[in-house]
Amino acid sequence: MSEAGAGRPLAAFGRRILKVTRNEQLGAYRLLWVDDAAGPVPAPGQFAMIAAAERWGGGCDERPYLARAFSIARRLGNGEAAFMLEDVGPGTKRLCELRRGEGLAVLGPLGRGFSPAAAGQRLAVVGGGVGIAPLAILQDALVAAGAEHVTLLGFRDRVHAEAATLLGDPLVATDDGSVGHQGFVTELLEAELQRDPRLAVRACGPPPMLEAVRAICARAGVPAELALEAPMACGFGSCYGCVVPRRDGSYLRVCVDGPVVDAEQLERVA
Amino acid sequence: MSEAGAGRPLAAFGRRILKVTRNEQLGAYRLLWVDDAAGPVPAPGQFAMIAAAERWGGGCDERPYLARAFSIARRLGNGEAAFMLEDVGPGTKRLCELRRGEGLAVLGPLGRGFSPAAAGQRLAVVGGGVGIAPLAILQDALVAAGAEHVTLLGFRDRVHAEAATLLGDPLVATDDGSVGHQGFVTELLEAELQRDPRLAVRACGPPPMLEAVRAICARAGVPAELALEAPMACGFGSCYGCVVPRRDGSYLRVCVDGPVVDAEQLERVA
Amino acid sequence: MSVDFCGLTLAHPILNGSGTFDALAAETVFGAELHKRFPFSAYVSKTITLQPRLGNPPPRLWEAASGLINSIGLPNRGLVGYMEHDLPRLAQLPVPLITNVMGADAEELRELVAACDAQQAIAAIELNVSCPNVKTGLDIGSDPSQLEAVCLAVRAATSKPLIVKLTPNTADVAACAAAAESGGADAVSLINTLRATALHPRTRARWLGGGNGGLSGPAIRVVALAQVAAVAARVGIPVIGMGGVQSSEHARDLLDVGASLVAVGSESFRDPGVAGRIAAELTGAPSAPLRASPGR
Amino acid sequence: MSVDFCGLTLAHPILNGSGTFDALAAETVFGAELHKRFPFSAYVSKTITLQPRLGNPPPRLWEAASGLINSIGLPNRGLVGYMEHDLPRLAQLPVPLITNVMGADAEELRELVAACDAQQAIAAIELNVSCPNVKTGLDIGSDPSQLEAVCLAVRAATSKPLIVKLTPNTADVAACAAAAESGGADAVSLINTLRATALHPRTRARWLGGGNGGLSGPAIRVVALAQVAAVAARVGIPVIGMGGVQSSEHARDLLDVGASLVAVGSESFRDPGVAGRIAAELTGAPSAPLRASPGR
Ligand SMILES: Cc1cc2nc3c(=O)[nH]c(=O)nc-3n(C[C@H](O)[C@H](O)[C@H](O)COP(=O)(O)OP(=O)(O)OC[C@H]3O[C@@H](n4cnc5c(N)ncnc54)[C@H](O)[C@@H]3O)c2cc1C
Ligand SMILES: Cc1cc2nc3c(=O)[nH]c(=O)nc-3n(C[C@H](O)[C@H](O)[C@H](O)COP(=O)(O)OP(=O)(O)OC[C@H]3O[C@@H](n4cnc5c(N)ncnc54)[C@H](O)[C@@H]3O)c2cc1C
Ligand SMILES: Cc1cc2nc3c(=O)[nH]c(=O)nc-3n(C[C@H](O)[C@H](O)[C@H](O)COP(=O)(O)O)c2cc1C
Ligand SMILES: Cc1cc2nc3c(=O)[nH]c(=O)nc-3n(C[C@H](O)[C@H](O)[C@H](O)COP(=O)(O)O)c2cc1C
Ligand code: FES
Ligand code: FES
Repeated sequence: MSEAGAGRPLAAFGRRILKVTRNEQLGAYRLLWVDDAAGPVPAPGQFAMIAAAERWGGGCDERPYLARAFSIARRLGNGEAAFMLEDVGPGTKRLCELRRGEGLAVLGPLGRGFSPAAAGQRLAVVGGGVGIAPLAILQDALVAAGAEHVTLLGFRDRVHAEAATLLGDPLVATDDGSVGHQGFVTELLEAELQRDPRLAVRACGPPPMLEAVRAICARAGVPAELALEAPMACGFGSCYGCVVPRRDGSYLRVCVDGPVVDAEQLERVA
Repeated sequence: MSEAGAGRPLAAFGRRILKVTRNEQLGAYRLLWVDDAAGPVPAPGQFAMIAAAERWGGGCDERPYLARAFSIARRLGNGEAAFMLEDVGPGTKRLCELRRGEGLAVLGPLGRGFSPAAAGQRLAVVGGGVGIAPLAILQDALVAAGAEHVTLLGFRDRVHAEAATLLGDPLVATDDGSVGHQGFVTELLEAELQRDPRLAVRACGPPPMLEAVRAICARAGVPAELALEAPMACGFGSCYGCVVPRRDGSYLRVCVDGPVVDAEQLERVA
Repeated sequence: MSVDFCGLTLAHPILNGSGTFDALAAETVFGAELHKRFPFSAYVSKTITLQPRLGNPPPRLWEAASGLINSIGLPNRGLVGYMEHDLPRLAQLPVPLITNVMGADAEELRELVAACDAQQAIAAIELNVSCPNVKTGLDIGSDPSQLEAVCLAVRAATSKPLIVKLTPNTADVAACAAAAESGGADAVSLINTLRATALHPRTRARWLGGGNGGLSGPAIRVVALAQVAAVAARVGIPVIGMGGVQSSEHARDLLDVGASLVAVGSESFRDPGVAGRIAAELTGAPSAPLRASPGR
Repeated sequence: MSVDFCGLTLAHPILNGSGTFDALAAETVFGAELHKRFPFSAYVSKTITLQPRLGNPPPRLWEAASGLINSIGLPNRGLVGYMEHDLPRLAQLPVPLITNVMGADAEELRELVAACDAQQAIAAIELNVSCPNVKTGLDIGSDPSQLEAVCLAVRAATSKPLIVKLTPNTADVAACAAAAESGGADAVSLINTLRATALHPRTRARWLGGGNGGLSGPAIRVVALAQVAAVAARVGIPVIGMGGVQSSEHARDLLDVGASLVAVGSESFRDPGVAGRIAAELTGAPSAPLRASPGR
């Protein structure tokens, strides 16, 4: 399985305490910035295991205990890195309250990121909700490389859709039609595939969205890379907790064999 | 054992979330103020079990878990109550960082406080270190009642001795002589007993100091009430964790039979 | 949501864990409010032994990660003291009284149970079988066949509901529960504390006066849930589940794996009002919210 | 502070707990730094079984109060896959290799042990006896006499150091350790995880794909300390202590109650650098501090 890691940016061995530089609101989300100038430069799609350096624990049900996985959403030239947070439980709650100057324990960058576009290949970057996080850094790389692409994002409503600004000026769909197309982002993808059936897809978002993307791409016969999520204890392949079944019935570990996987590997995204 | 409680102010049944109004430095200590205007008025010497309303846990060794016992150090007319904190471990560390507006979970007032001075009885109020906390509210009561008393406090050094201001202008001893008498506060007590052998003593402080006070008072034949400490899980007589041996070999529960006990009950303070 | 439990009608499914709520001390501390807002639908006494016990020398407590170790050592006035001093006052509580007893062997237990049987004020009897057997050093309750024999011996001594409080320090708690059932127990309760210890940070000797102690609190909750589920799946008699319960969700977990009643233990130390809130949440009654002024 | 352990000379007393550090995956993630700063003085493989296993269906993890429940289900390539695929790479690690094996009965274990015995790259063998007996459903390791018989059976199959990893889910872990000793074990290790479970917050069914799982992490530390102390007091062979170790103080606790070595398990999940820091603190070596830049 080390094969999967060929060429991936390596993580420092052991977690590092980074300083929070900013904690910004981004629609319904928070953007947590840390100074990681001394750390390895991540590839788009990689993630980190993070925890508050102090007071990690003592929340609801005496949690959190384990670190939490977050996509690296952006990395600036000055070494600042951003995580995009949706407050869904005790871990994200604690992370959302971190202030400038406080410490963040970070292990990473981890996992297998998106592959670069093949020469001449046009990409559709498709995301939903907080799943847009790894697509921001991916888009940064595509822009830097001058790679042709279209960005399609889906959100619940206007407040959540404010986060679309993270990726400049993408095409947006909202469930309630308050911004952009009313409906699913996968409808935008299907329209795009009509226009350009030779697209390759890079996607991240909630499982139903990813499953729809997978099914659409399979039908259209276009290659898709999906950034998966799974509950993780370690993030570096040691606990075997983050498995997802492959098409052949064996399990892949999302943290080392993913989080970005070829859609073909999966029977479906659950 | 309910006898011990005769006439003690009762606690509300269940903990209450109070708002922190101030967190002030007091020499080497912190004074944490909460708004308890709606709560029962405590007697001097009573204590409360307190915990941060949020993030109680996740510190060193994943502690604190239990609430912590603190003397009620002062109660103002507006209902503000103060706790005096010395940062010695994960519980006090967390409490020391609480800010105005944050919540403090409080169970209390608990325990048996100091008895009022008998008619015409002059009191020596003797304290050391953070043990001066219950003596502040005691002195407030003595002053309000016009009861004659002298206050003798001992500290390690100048920084700690700054806390003496909590009790107005007491006689102070410091280990290093940087403020007041160089030596032990018990030396001040002995001098005082020379002058007035019919004093009654109210004391709180570290065990070696309390034991010295006990021994001095026993020798001088003067009555002493000592405010004890013991590790506590509950503070209301339910866990039987806070016991201290009586002279007769049986155990008293510091939380309900104390924290203030007649020195005579004890063979020694350990 | 009143619950029938071995013929007793209880207002809701929340009890206290034995030894974690001293109703008599609480009267002193909380006064009349305690009776008005009594949080438990039945009150379980701490463990009573034949002879009075002072309990273990202090320190008796160690704070663990999300839990606490206690080595209290079952201080109590002994059977006679209990009957004379405590029982008349416990009988005044607004709920049925369950008396918890422990003996070193079947004969002691039989004597304790017979004495309780004779008291009208006692609604049910709980046997604490976490007492170490003098010969083996293991808890009597940890060996199914020994446990069955003990239950058979005491069963004859009472017609009151007999609850056996199982020890969790065993290989097969469900087998122990089944043994209690075939020994005639009317119900089982679990889990008691997990054997644990701590060292003095400086001297490196055992911290606790009693050497070892028992771990309780949130740390053991998921262990309790597994044991309660295993027991409830095995026996036909009602199960009282406990271990680390802090909220109505935790109580619900135990009920959903098959417990009939749930006991709150250590969490009452942190907040004696919690059991009342849990009961209210389970029964849908308006719960007393956390608030700054005492509720009267 | 080099340690002699059953004839192996180890640089310090800190190992990994079986199944909590995958050195091969870690090479992929951390690269050469892993070997340069390898934190363990010997490397314990995850449990290998005769046949390949996929492991349990997800979810496999539940976060508990100060701990985690895992129901991984021992995924592994099986004996042949291990020997062919993993062993050559594990043999390149800078420390001795301990291979952990589990079988459903003595015969399976004997076969696994014999195969390990034949490999020069394997320095010692650890038997995981937490496998449920097919007939009783209990862990083989929970019954002393059964455990002794298993040890006797496999002992003959190897002259390499044989470590028996005891199950904590038993009434008398010291008796189990003594049984392992008289069955010929060279050392015992403990504690494995405590049986535990959790419910799905919404569906109320078991959360874990495997139904039950095992609790590890800080929550079990004080239980581990009591069990390790009881075992070390009973047996003459070396003891590897583990359970909730997060710091050198925790490791020191286990050493002070009689462990010869200490394993770090779940805490490596939170920080794979922690074991190296603990080892450095114990041996007085300059420790790699927590810092913002990767150490190279
Ligand atoms: C590779 C990867 C990248 C990710 N990137 C991002 C990102 O960029 N931004 C972002 O916001 N999120 C991201 N996530 C998701 C993020 O890791 C989770 O939202 C976070 O771990 C939730 O932690 P929590 O404590 O807030 O919530 P939890 O309480 O852990 O709740 C999360 C879910 O876990 C389940 N759950 C509830 N209780 C428990 C329990 N006790 N034990 C186990 N499971 C439980 C429930 O299904 C619940 O919905 C990513 C995840 C992965 C794997
Ligand atoms: C009636 C009463 C009144 C008090 N009033 C005051 C007051 O006004 N101001 C004040 O500052 N303090 C007061 N105290 C003391 C205060 O309660 C303690 O300082 C506090 O509980 C310490 O908690 P901690 O988590 O900060 O430290 P801890 O880590 O709990 O350390 C305190 C001591 O406990 C021991 N210890 C260490 N680890 C553990 C463990 N895991 N489990 C158990 N014990 C351990 C050690 O001996 C240590 O020195 C009072 C105590 C009592 C009983
Ligand atoms: C301080 C303390 C004292 C206890 N005393 C007794 C007792 O006397 N008899 C008994 O059967 N159980 C006793 N227990 C065990 C509890 O009743 C309960 O089984 C255990 O604490 C688990 O529940 P919890 O996690 O909610 O505390 C005691 C527990 C604690 C913490
Ligand atoms: C995810 C996970 C997987 C484990 N896998 C194994 C295993 O394969 N074989 C084994 O003997 N123990 C296994 N264990 C148990 C650990 O080796 C160790 O005994 C236990 O986790 C207690 O230590 P800790 O609290 O430091 O984690 C596993 C533990 C965890 C958390
Ligand atoms: S998160 Fe531990 S193996 Fe993937
Ligand atoms: S602190 Fe619980 S009985 Fe005193």
